Amino acid sequence: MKKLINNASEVVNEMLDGMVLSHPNELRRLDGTTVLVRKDAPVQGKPAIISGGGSGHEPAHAGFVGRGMLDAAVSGEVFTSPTPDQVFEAVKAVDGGSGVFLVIKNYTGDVMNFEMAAEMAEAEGIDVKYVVVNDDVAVEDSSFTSGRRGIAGTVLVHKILGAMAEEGASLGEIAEEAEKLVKDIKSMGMSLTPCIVPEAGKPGFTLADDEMEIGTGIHGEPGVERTGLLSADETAAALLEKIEQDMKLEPDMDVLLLINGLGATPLMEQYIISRAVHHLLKDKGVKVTETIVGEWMTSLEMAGVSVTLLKMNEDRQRWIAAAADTTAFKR
Amino acid sequence: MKKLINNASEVVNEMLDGMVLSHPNELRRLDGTTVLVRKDAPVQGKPAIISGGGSGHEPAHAGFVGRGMLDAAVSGEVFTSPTPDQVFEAVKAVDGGSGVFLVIKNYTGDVMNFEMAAEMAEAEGIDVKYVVVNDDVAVEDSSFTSGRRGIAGTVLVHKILGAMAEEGASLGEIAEEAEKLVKDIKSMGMSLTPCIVPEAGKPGFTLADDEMEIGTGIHGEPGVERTGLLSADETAAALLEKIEQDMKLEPDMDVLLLINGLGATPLMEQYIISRAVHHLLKDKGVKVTETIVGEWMTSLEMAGVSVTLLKMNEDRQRWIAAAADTTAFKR
Amino acid sequence: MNQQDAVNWILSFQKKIESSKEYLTDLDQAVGDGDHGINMNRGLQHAAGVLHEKTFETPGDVLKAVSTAFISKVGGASGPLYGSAMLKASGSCGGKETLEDEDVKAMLRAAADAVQARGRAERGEKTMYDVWEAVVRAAEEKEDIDWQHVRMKTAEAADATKEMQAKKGRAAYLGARSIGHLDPGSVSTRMLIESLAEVLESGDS
Amino acid sequence: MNQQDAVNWILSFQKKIESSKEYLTDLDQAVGDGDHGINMNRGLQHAAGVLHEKTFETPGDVLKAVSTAFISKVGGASGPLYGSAMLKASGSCGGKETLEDEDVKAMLRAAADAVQARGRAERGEKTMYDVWEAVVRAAEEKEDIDWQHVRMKTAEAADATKEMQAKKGRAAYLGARSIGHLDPGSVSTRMLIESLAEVLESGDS
Ligand SMILES: Nc1ncnc2c1ncn2[C@@H]1O[C@H](COP(=O)(O)OP(=O)(O)O)[C@@H](O)[C@H]1O
Ligand SMILES: Nc1ncnc2c1ncn2[C@@H]1O[C@H](COP(=O)(O)OP(=O)(O)O)[C@@H](O)[C@H]1O
Ligand SMILES: [Mg+2]
Ligand SMILES: [Mg+2]
Ligand SMILES: [Mg+2]
Ligand SMILES: [Mg+2]
Repeated sequence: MKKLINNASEVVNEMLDGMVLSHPNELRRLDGTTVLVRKDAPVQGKPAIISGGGSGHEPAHAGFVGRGMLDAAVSGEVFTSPTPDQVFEAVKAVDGGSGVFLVIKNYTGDVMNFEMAAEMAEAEGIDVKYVVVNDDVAVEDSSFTSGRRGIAGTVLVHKILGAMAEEGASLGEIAEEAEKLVKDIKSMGMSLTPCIVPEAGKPGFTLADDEMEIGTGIHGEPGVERTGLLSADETAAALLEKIEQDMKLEPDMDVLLLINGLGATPLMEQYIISRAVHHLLKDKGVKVTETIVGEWMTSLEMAGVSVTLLKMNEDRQRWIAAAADTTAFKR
Repeated sequence: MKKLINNASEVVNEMLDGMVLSHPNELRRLDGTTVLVRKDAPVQGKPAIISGGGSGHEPAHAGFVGRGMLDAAVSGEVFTSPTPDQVFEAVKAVDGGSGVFLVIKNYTGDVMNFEMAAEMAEAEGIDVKYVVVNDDVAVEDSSFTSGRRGIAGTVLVHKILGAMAEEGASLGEIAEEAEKLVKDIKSMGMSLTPCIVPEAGKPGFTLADDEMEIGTGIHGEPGVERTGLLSADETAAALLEKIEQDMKLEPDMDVLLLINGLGATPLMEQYIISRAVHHLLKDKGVKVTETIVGEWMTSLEMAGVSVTLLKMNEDRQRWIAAAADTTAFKR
Repeated sequence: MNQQDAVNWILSFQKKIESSKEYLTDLDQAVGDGDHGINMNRGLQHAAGVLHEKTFETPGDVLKAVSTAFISKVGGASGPLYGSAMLKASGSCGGKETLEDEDVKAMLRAAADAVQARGRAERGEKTMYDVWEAVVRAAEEKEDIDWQHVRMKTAEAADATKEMQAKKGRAAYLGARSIGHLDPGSVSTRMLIESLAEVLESGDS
Repeated sequence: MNQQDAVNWILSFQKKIESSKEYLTDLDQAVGDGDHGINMNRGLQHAAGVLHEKTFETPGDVLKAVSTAFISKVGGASGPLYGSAMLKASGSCGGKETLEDEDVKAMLRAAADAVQARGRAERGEKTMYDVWEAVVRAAEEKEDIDWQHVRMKTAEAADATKEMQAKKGRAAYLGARSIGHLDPGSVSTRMLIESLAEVLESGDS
C-alpha cells in the first residue's frame, strides 16, 4: 500500500488537522470531534446546512464548508459513516436559531447514524430536518431494498440548499426543495481501478488490465457490472443511457452536467468524457446550461468518473450561480 | 494502459474541445490551434499573460485562463512543448495593445519554442517579454546545465502576474516583478507511482511496492533519488529540507505554502502533508500567511506531491488575494 | 447469566473479532466497502477498555456500556445496529442481577427486534438480521435453551446468507453479484452468539 | 546530392524512425519523458506527406519544407532543434540544384551550428549535438567525404553518450542517474546521418 500517511488509524484526524492549519480563517474544528464548521458558526438567522459521511471522498464534505454551502461537515472513518454523537455536536454548534438541515447520502449506515443524531437533537428542542440523497441510478430502485446510493450529485444539493439558506429560505422551504431536488438528480459512475482503504491495506477488488466496472459507487465497492475496456465515447454513452432510463431527456430541457473524477482520473480524461456527453446531449436537443468538471466526491485514489444530470429551472439556475466561498468550491 | 480516451493521438484536441463545450462563456478556442483564450480576449489596456507547455498537467494551463490570471494558454502534445506558431497565434489573439508576457517553464523545449515565438512576434511589432520559471530545487542549479525545471510554483506566477495586469501594471513592471518572483519560489516534489503517456502506452519508470522517488518532475520522468517508503511526516521533512538548502527560512519570515497533488494522490493525503509542513514551519518560526492545497500542476495520473514556498510581502499578499475567475482557480 | 458472564461474553467476542479482523474485511471487500472487521474491532477495543476499567452491577449495565461503545465509536452500519441491539438487550435485562433462560431469550429477542427496526430489515435480505432471527427461533424452541442447537442454527443462518441476493445494506448495490458471498455482519453476529454460548454453556456445566 | 537525393534522405529517415518509434520512446523513458519517438515520428509523418505532395527544385527547398514540418508539428526539444538544423542546412544549400561534397560538408556544419546555437549545447553534455559535432569532424577529414568513416564516427559518438552525465535537456535533471543510458536525440540523429550516407553512397556508386 503506497500512501502518504503516517498511521492508517490517524488519517482522518491528521487530515482534519491539516485542513484547519491550511485554512485557519475559514474553518474551525470542534474540540475532540471530527466536525469542521465555518469559522463564523453559528450564523444567526439562517438555517444551517450540515453534511457528512465517511472520509475518503475529499473534498467532500469538509471542502464544501463555507458561506453559500455547508455550515458543518462531519467526517467518519474512511468509508464509514460518522457516529450520531459527532453529528449531534455539529448540530449544536451550527444551530443559529433557524433550525438545522442534514444532507444524508443514502447508505444504511449514514441514514441510521444521522437519524439517531436527529432524534438526539429533537430531544434537545433543536429543529432538525433532513433529506436522503439517492442519485445513483446504477442500482435498481425498489421499495424492498435499501434503494439507491447517494454519490456525486450530493454536491449539487449542498450548493443549492446552501444558496437557499443564504438567500433567506426557511428550514421548511429548504426541506421542500430538497425533496424535489433529489428526484431531479441522477448520476452514474464507473471505474478503471480500485482503491485501498488505509486500514484495510489492500484493494477492494481487482480488475484485469482489459476490464472496467460500470456502476461503481464511491466506496471502493465493486460495480454492478464488469465489462471490457470501453473508449471514452462509449463509456459516456453507457453512463448516459443508464441515466436516461430514469430521467427522460427531452428536447429543450435544461440540465446541469456534473462530471466527477473519482480520484486518479486526470482532468484531461474528465474533459474528454464531458465532450462526449455534450455531444450526446446536443443530439437529443437537451440544453446544458452549466457544466462542472472536477473531483468533488472521490473514492480515495480510484480511477473513474461519474456523470450527473440535474434538471434545471430558473430558481436552480440562480442558486447554482449564487456566491459560494468554500475551500474546494468557489463561485 | 487504462485511460478514458478515444484515440491516444487525439487526447489534447478532444480535451480542449471538452473544455470549450463545458465552459462556453469563459473560454474560446482559436480555430485550428491548441490555444484557449479568455472569451473576451483581447482585453484592451492591460498587458496579456500567456502560459503553456505540454499537456498532461491539467488544470495547468488552460484551467487558469480567465480574469485575474491568464489571457491564453497554449497546449502542446502530452509532455511536449507546443510549437512556436501556436504560441505566436496566442500572442496575436490576446495582445490588447499593452504587450504580451509569456510565462515559460524551464525546459529546453519550452524555452526554445517560446523564444522562437517571441522572435516571430517581435518581428510583427508586438511587444513581448517573458520569464523562465525554475522553481524545482531537486536539481542542482548551475550555469553549465539547463538548470532547474519549472513546476507547480508556476501557478503562483500566473496568479501574481495576472493580478498585476488587472491592477494596471505595465509590461515592464510585470517583467520586473516576474524576475524577482521566480527567485523567491522554491518547490520540491516526489512520487509514489509513475504515469503513462497515452501515446507511449506504458509507464515511464517502475517502482517497487516499497520504493518512492524523491525529486520527481511533472513529466513522468524518474526522480533524482530513489528511497524506501517514507511516512508523510518524513516525506514532508525531506522535501522541506531540500527547499531550505536554497531558501533560508528565518523566524518571522512570511511564506505562502502551496501543496500540489500530481494527479492520483487523494486530497486527504495532501492535507496530511500540509499538516506536517505547517508543523515544521511553525517550529522554525516561519509564518504561513496563505496555504493552497490541491491539484494545480499534475503529471497525468502520477501519485505524489510537491511542496512550494513563496516568500511573501505586502504586494504579493494583495496580488494573491486579488479576484481571479478561471475554471480551475477562483478567488 | 450474571454481570461477570456478560463481561466474559463481550471479551470473548472481542477476541474473536480481533483475530478475524482480516477475514471480516475480506468478506466485506467482496460485497461492501471492506471495513466491517475494522469497524467491529474499533468498537470492541473500546468496549473491552471500558469493561476492564469500570465495574458493573448487572448484565444490563454491562450491555449498556457496550452499546455506548458501539454507538459512539463505530459508525457505519454496524455501529448503530450492534449499538441498538445492545441497548435494547440491556433494557430488556432491567435491573436484574442474574438472568434465567427466560430472560436470556427475552434479551435476544429485544436485540433482534432492535436490529430489525434500525435496519428496516426482513428475513432473507442477506443481513445480520437473518442470523438474529434464527438465533431467537432456536433459543425459544426448548424451555431450557439448548446452546448446541442454537449454535447449529446460527451457523446455518450465517452460511445461508451466502446464496442470497442482498436487499439491504451495501451488498444490495451489487444486485445479483452479491450472490455467492457470505454477509460479513452475519458472520460477526454468529461470533457474538458463539461467545454467548461458550460463556453460558460453561456456566451450566 | 540533388533534390531527389534530399527527398530520399528524409523518406529513408522517416522509415527508420517509424520502425524505431518504440525503441526511441524506451530510451527517452529512461532519462526523459518518453516521447522522443512519438515526437520524431509525428514530425516526419508530416514531412513525408509534404514531400509526397509537392515537387521541389533544389535540395534547399526540400530541407526548408522539412524544417517547417519540424518547427510547426513537433514541439518539445527535438522540434526546434531538428527544425533549426534543417532550416540552416537549407540556407547553406542556397539555390543550388546539386550539392558537391564541399556543399554537403557546409550543410552539415550549418546544421550542427544551428543545434548548438538553439540548444546552447557544448560537446560532452549528452545531447544530439555530440553526434552532430562528430559528424562534421568526420565529414571534413577527407576531401571526398568518406561515408564509411562518417558512419563509424557517428555511431561511436552516439554510443559514447551512454557513459556521459547529461548537462542539458531533461536527462540533466537526473544528475548521475543519467549515466548508463543512451541519449535518445543522439540515437535519432545517428539515424538521420545513416540515411544520408545510404543515399549519397549509393549515388556515388
Ligand atoms: N439495513 C440493514 N439491516 C440489518 N443489517 C444491515 C443493514 N445494512 C447493513 N447491515 C449489516 O451491516 C453489515 C455491514 O457493516 P459495516 O461493514 O460495518 O458497515 P458499512 O456497510 O457501513 O460499511 C452487513 O454485512 C449487514 O450484515
Ligand atoms: N539543450 C539541448 N541542446 C541540444 N540537444 C538537446 C538539448 N536538450 C535536449 N536535446 C536533445 O533533445 C532530445 C530530447 O528530445 P524530445 O524527447 O523529443 O524532447 P523533450 O525533451 O522536450 O521531450 C534529447 O535526447 C537531446 O538529444
Ligand atoms: Mg463502511
Ligand atoms: Mg517531451
Ligand atoms: Mg462495510
Ligand atoms: Mg522527450
